[in-house]
Amino acid sequence: MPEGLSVTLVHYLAVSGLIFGLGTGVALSKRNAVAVLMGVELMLNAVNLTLLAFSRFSSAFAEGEEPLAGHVFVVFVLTVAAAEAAVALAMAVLVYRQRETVDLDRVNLLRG
Amino acid sequence: MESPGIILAFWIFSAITVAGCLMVLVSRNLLHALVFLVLAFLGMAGLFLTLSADFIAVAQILIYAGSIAVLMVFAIMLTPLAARDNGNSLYVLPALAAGLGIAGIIGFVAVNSPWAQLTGDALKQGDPDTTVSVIGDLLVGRYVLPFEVASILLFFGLLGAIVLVHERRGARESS
Amino acid sequence: MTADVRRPATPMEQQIREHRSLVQRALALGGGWKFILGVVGLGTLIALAAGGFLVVGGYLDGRWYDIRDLGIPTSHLVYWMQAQGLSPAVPYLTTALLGGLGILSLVGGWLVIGSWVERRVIAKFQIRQGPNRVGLFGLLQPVADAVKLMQKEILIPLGADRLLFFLPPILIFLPAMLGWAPVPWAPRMSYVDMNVGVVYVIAISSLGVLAVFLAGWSSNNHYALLGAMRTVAMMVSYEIPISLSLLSVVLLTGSLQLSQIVAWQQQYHVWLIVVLPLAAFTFLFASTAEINRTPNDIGEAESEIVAGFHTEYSGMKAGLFLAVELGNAILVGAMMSTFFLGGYTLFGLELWIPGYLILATKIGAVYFVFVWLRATLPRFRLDQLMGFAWKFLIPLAIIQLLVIAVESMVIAQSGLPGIVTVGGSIAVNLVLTFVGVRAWASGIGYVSEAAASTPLLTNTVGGLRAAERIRVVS
Amino acid sequence: MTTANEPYVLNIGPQHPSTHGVFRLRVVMDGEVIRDVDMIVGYLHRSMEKLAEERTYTQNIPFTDRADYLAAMSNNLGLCLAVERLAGVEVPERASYLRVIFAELQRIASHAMANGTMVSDAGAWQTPLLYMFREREKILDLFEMTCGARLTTNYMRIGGVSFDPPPEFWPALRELVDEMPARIDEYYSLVQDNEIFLARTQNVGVISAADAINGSLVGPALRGSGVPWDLRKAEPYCVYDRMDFEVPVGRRGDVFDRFMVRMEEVRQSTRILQQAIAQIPDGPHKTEIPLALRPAPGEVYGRVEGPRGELGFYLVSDGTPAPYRFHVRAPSLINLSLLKEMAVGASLPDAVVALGSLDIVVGDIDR
Repeated sequence: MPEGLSVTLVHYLAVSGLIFGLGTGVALSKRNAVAVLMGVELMLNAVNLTLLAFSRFSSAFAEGEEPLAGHVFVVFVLTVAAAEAAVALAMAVLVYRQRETVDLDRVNLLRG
Repeated sequence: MESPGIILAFWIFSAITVAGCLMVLVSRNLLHALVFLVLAFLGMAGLFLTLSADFIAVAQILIYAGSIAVLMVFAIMLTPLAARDNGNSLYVLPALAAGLGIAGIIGFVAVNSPWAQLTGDALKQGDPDTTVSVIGDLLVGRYVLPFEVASILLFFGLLGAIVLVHERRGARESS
Repeated sequence: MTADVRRPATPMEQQIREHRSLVQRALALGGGWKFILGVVGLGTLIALAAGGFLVVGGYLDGRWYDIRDLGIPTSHLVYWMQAQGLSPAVPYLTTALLGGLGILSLVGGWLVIGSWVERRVIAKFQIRQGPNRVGLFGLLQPVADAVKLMQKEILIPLGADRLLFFLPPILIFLPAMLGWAPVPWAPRMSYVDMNVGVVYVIAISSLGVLAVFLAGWSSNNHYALLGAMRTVAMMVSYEIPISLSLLSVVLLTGSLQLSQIVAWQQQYHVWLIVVLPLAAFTFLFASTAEINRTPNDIGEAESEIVAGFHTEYSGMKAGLFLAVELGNAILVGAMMSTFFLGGYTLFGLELWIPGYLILATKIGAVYFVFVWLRATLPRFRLDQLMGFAWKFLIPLAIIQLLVIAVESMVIAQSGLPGIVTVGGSIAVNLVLTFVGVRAWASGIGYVSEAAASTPLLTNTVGGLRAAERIRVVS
Repeated sequence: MTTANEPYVLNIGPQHPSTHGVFRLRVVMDGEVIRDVDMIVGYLHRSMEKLAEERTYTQNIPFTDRADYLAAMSNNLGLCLAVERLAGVEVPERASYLRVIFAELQRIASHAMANGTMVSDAGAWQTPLLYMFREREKILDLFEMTCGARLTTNYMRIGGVSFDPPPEFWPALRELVDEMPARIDEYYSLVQDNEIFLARTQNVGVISAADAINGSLVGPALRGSGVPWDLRKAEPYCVYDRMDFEVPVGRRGDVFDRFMVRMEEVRQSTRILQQAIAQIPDGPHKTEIPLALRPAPGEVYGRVEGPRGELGFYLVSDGTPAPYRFHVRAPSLINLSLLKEMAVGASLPDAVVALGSLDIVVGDIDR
């Protein structure tokens, strides 16, 4: 394999950035609350990828100090994502019960 | 990260993940979007595997593809009269612009920063056999406090979901 | 009117009367045939014994001939390829393909005879014959069924979501095939002996939920959607007891690696079903819910919702769903054997018998239990099933998890001999299982249904007043 | 504020494994709970009652075979008794005994079918059904021996029965009656300690005694609710007044009680059979009647206790060989009317089991 083809940290960061951007796009542009949540999950996933990539490519990984701290952070992100998804979807269902819609453009209780 | 298998896997999984995300953005049906989201999650798990993160990859499948996707299925099913389309809101152009901008910024920073990263043999040397035991030691050792806080968070997440969705028995009959 | 006078027998009765089993037919043969058969049989036995002696004794240098280790030819192939100076990817891919082929042929072969086994065994339970016309003993019946299914038209219902209708028969095969990856068939013989095997098993099994849901939702059929929602609710609920019971296994053995779990059982000469009876039962019962088999087959309860989530599938697509059911059953059999029944070990016999044969036998035994349950038990109701998972299995599994945590520390760190610590754990867990289950059951207000009411017998007849009189008297 | 769910209509039938024939239920569901049930009958309607007005009384007997095709003997008997009362035909004693024997055999066969399919509805994959079919098979063999047909027997005649059973019939019958108590114990053991079956059937589909009477339930469904009403005791026909047997009644009126009442009735039928075999006299099996029987003008309502309950035949004669009006009071149709009471508010599996416990026969409903 030629040297130029090898996968480096930059590759992972670029992919992660792309996914984060797409996730942002989904989260901001969708009407349905569930779709917005999908975007948020994609963003969290992109962050996870970044953390793991840094963990893998950092010099600490090889030297044995602070090994896999990035992994631990990812575990916490997964936990938070799970809790967040549960609560957010519960809220979507609750909004649906109140308004019979999950269209976020029409959920405008505060507008009066 | 020079072995051809890893390189091939990286590009394939990246393609799957990014294509999945794109389809989430453009597909017109919420259920289709969900399927593509799961595809993106699985591709992401593959990317994690290329980073030697076996436990995280499996946890990704378990939590995202197995649980959160099913949770979304339930949310979609519990809102039967809501639109099933994956329509865009009024702010679609600004949103896309923001997304592209963020991606561009991250990409720019990623490419232009002089990262202190391992390459070549040092990278291969650092490839761990398993990450499970190390993660376990860290979670109940150095990071035990965040670990406990996370468990409390999960508990309250559970509690909050129940309290939010709980329907009082009398409420249904009265209306 | 003598007892011997009967009407002429019906053709069916004649067939039954004239039917002779293989043994009876062999006994009815002439003396010459018996002699020849006996000599052939004895010769075969002697040849087998001699071959076994040669193989086990290692006189044939234990390479190609040693049936105990199918991996030897493969490793020779790999060495040869490395010696040729090929790129490391080539042997890697070759072994991957070979292993995949092995798993595929195993599952595929089982799909061919599995339904025959199930139908024959259930037929024996139900005092009938089962399929016995196509081929020897009806062994080709599944092939005939498959050919029939392939010839059928594949219907797509009006209003179905075509993409999502197309996907599930394929998607549902993924967990059934991928789940085989970490199963150890012998020492150092598994497709991927991954470090996170148990988590992998749980994660892969959770993927099936989505396929089931998509099948039900995209069919645009009310039965299908009802079946899908039932199945999804059930699978999501029963994943928790499965995870908890596997977690207690992991705690006790101290490893997420399937081969290590088997090695632990080999080391202490005890099957985990003895050490963890409650976890084993939980796993078995929850697995039946996970793979939609009786008594938990409410997702495709045919007397209620026809075929559940795959009502609208026809032809080979429906056949795929049915096939996956068989495949899942033996996958669960493999998991059950590996986790709780000692895997490829059999108290030292694994040195003499190939490990994969032992594992296959255990898988067959667990599969027989599934068939037995199907022939015996009625089906639960959805609320009963959910209540059983949430009110009974999950709390008990959590309690057991706490107990196991203590026990595993004692086993690992007390320094006492294994027979004391593991024996003590067995005793504690048995007491916990029997006492704990009863105490918990009475604690949540469960009353056994066994006090079934028998009808009252009366000689008087009447209306409402007579009914009240009878009730007062009883 | 609640979730306004779209009405979820489930169309059970006309082709469905648990409707026991071509019969349709329109069920409005809320999740797993049933909110409303519509019973739609008529898919098997063959206009029997109208056709019967063009045929002689004897020609009408085959129609009754096909009305309740699981209890052909009892249906034959009902029509014959009604016509005999209308025309004043005397029946020889041996014929009466034969009628009792065949009616009770038919009851055992029908109850075996009913209980077996009910357990199948509860989800046991046909094992109890096939066990019970073993006995039913023997009974159908006896029918075949006697009259050549197994299901649509067309055996009873006005004034007696069509054939005297052949000599080999009696040992076969005795053998069956002798082994029957052991078989019944076996069936009890299949279900009695089965926790799942009990959980599925006890306290499910409860009908109180008052509701049962108000809904004019009949047969095991009525007795399962605790009302001791059996026409064989209340209005003995044939030779039932000479038989010693008891009427089983349930305690709670749930599905399980109806199941057990049927089981117990099989036991009582076996007792009746034993006594009938012992008592049966020799003699003619039939009174000769004219080919075209012309009863005097008048009307009659004859009823028998069939396996599904009171089976009535209302006949009006205008003096011609054909009945002026021929009406069947079918037990299945009346029993079915209470399904709504049991199903609304219950879950779908419960409704299916409750429907199974009513033991409907669609031929009987639609005629």
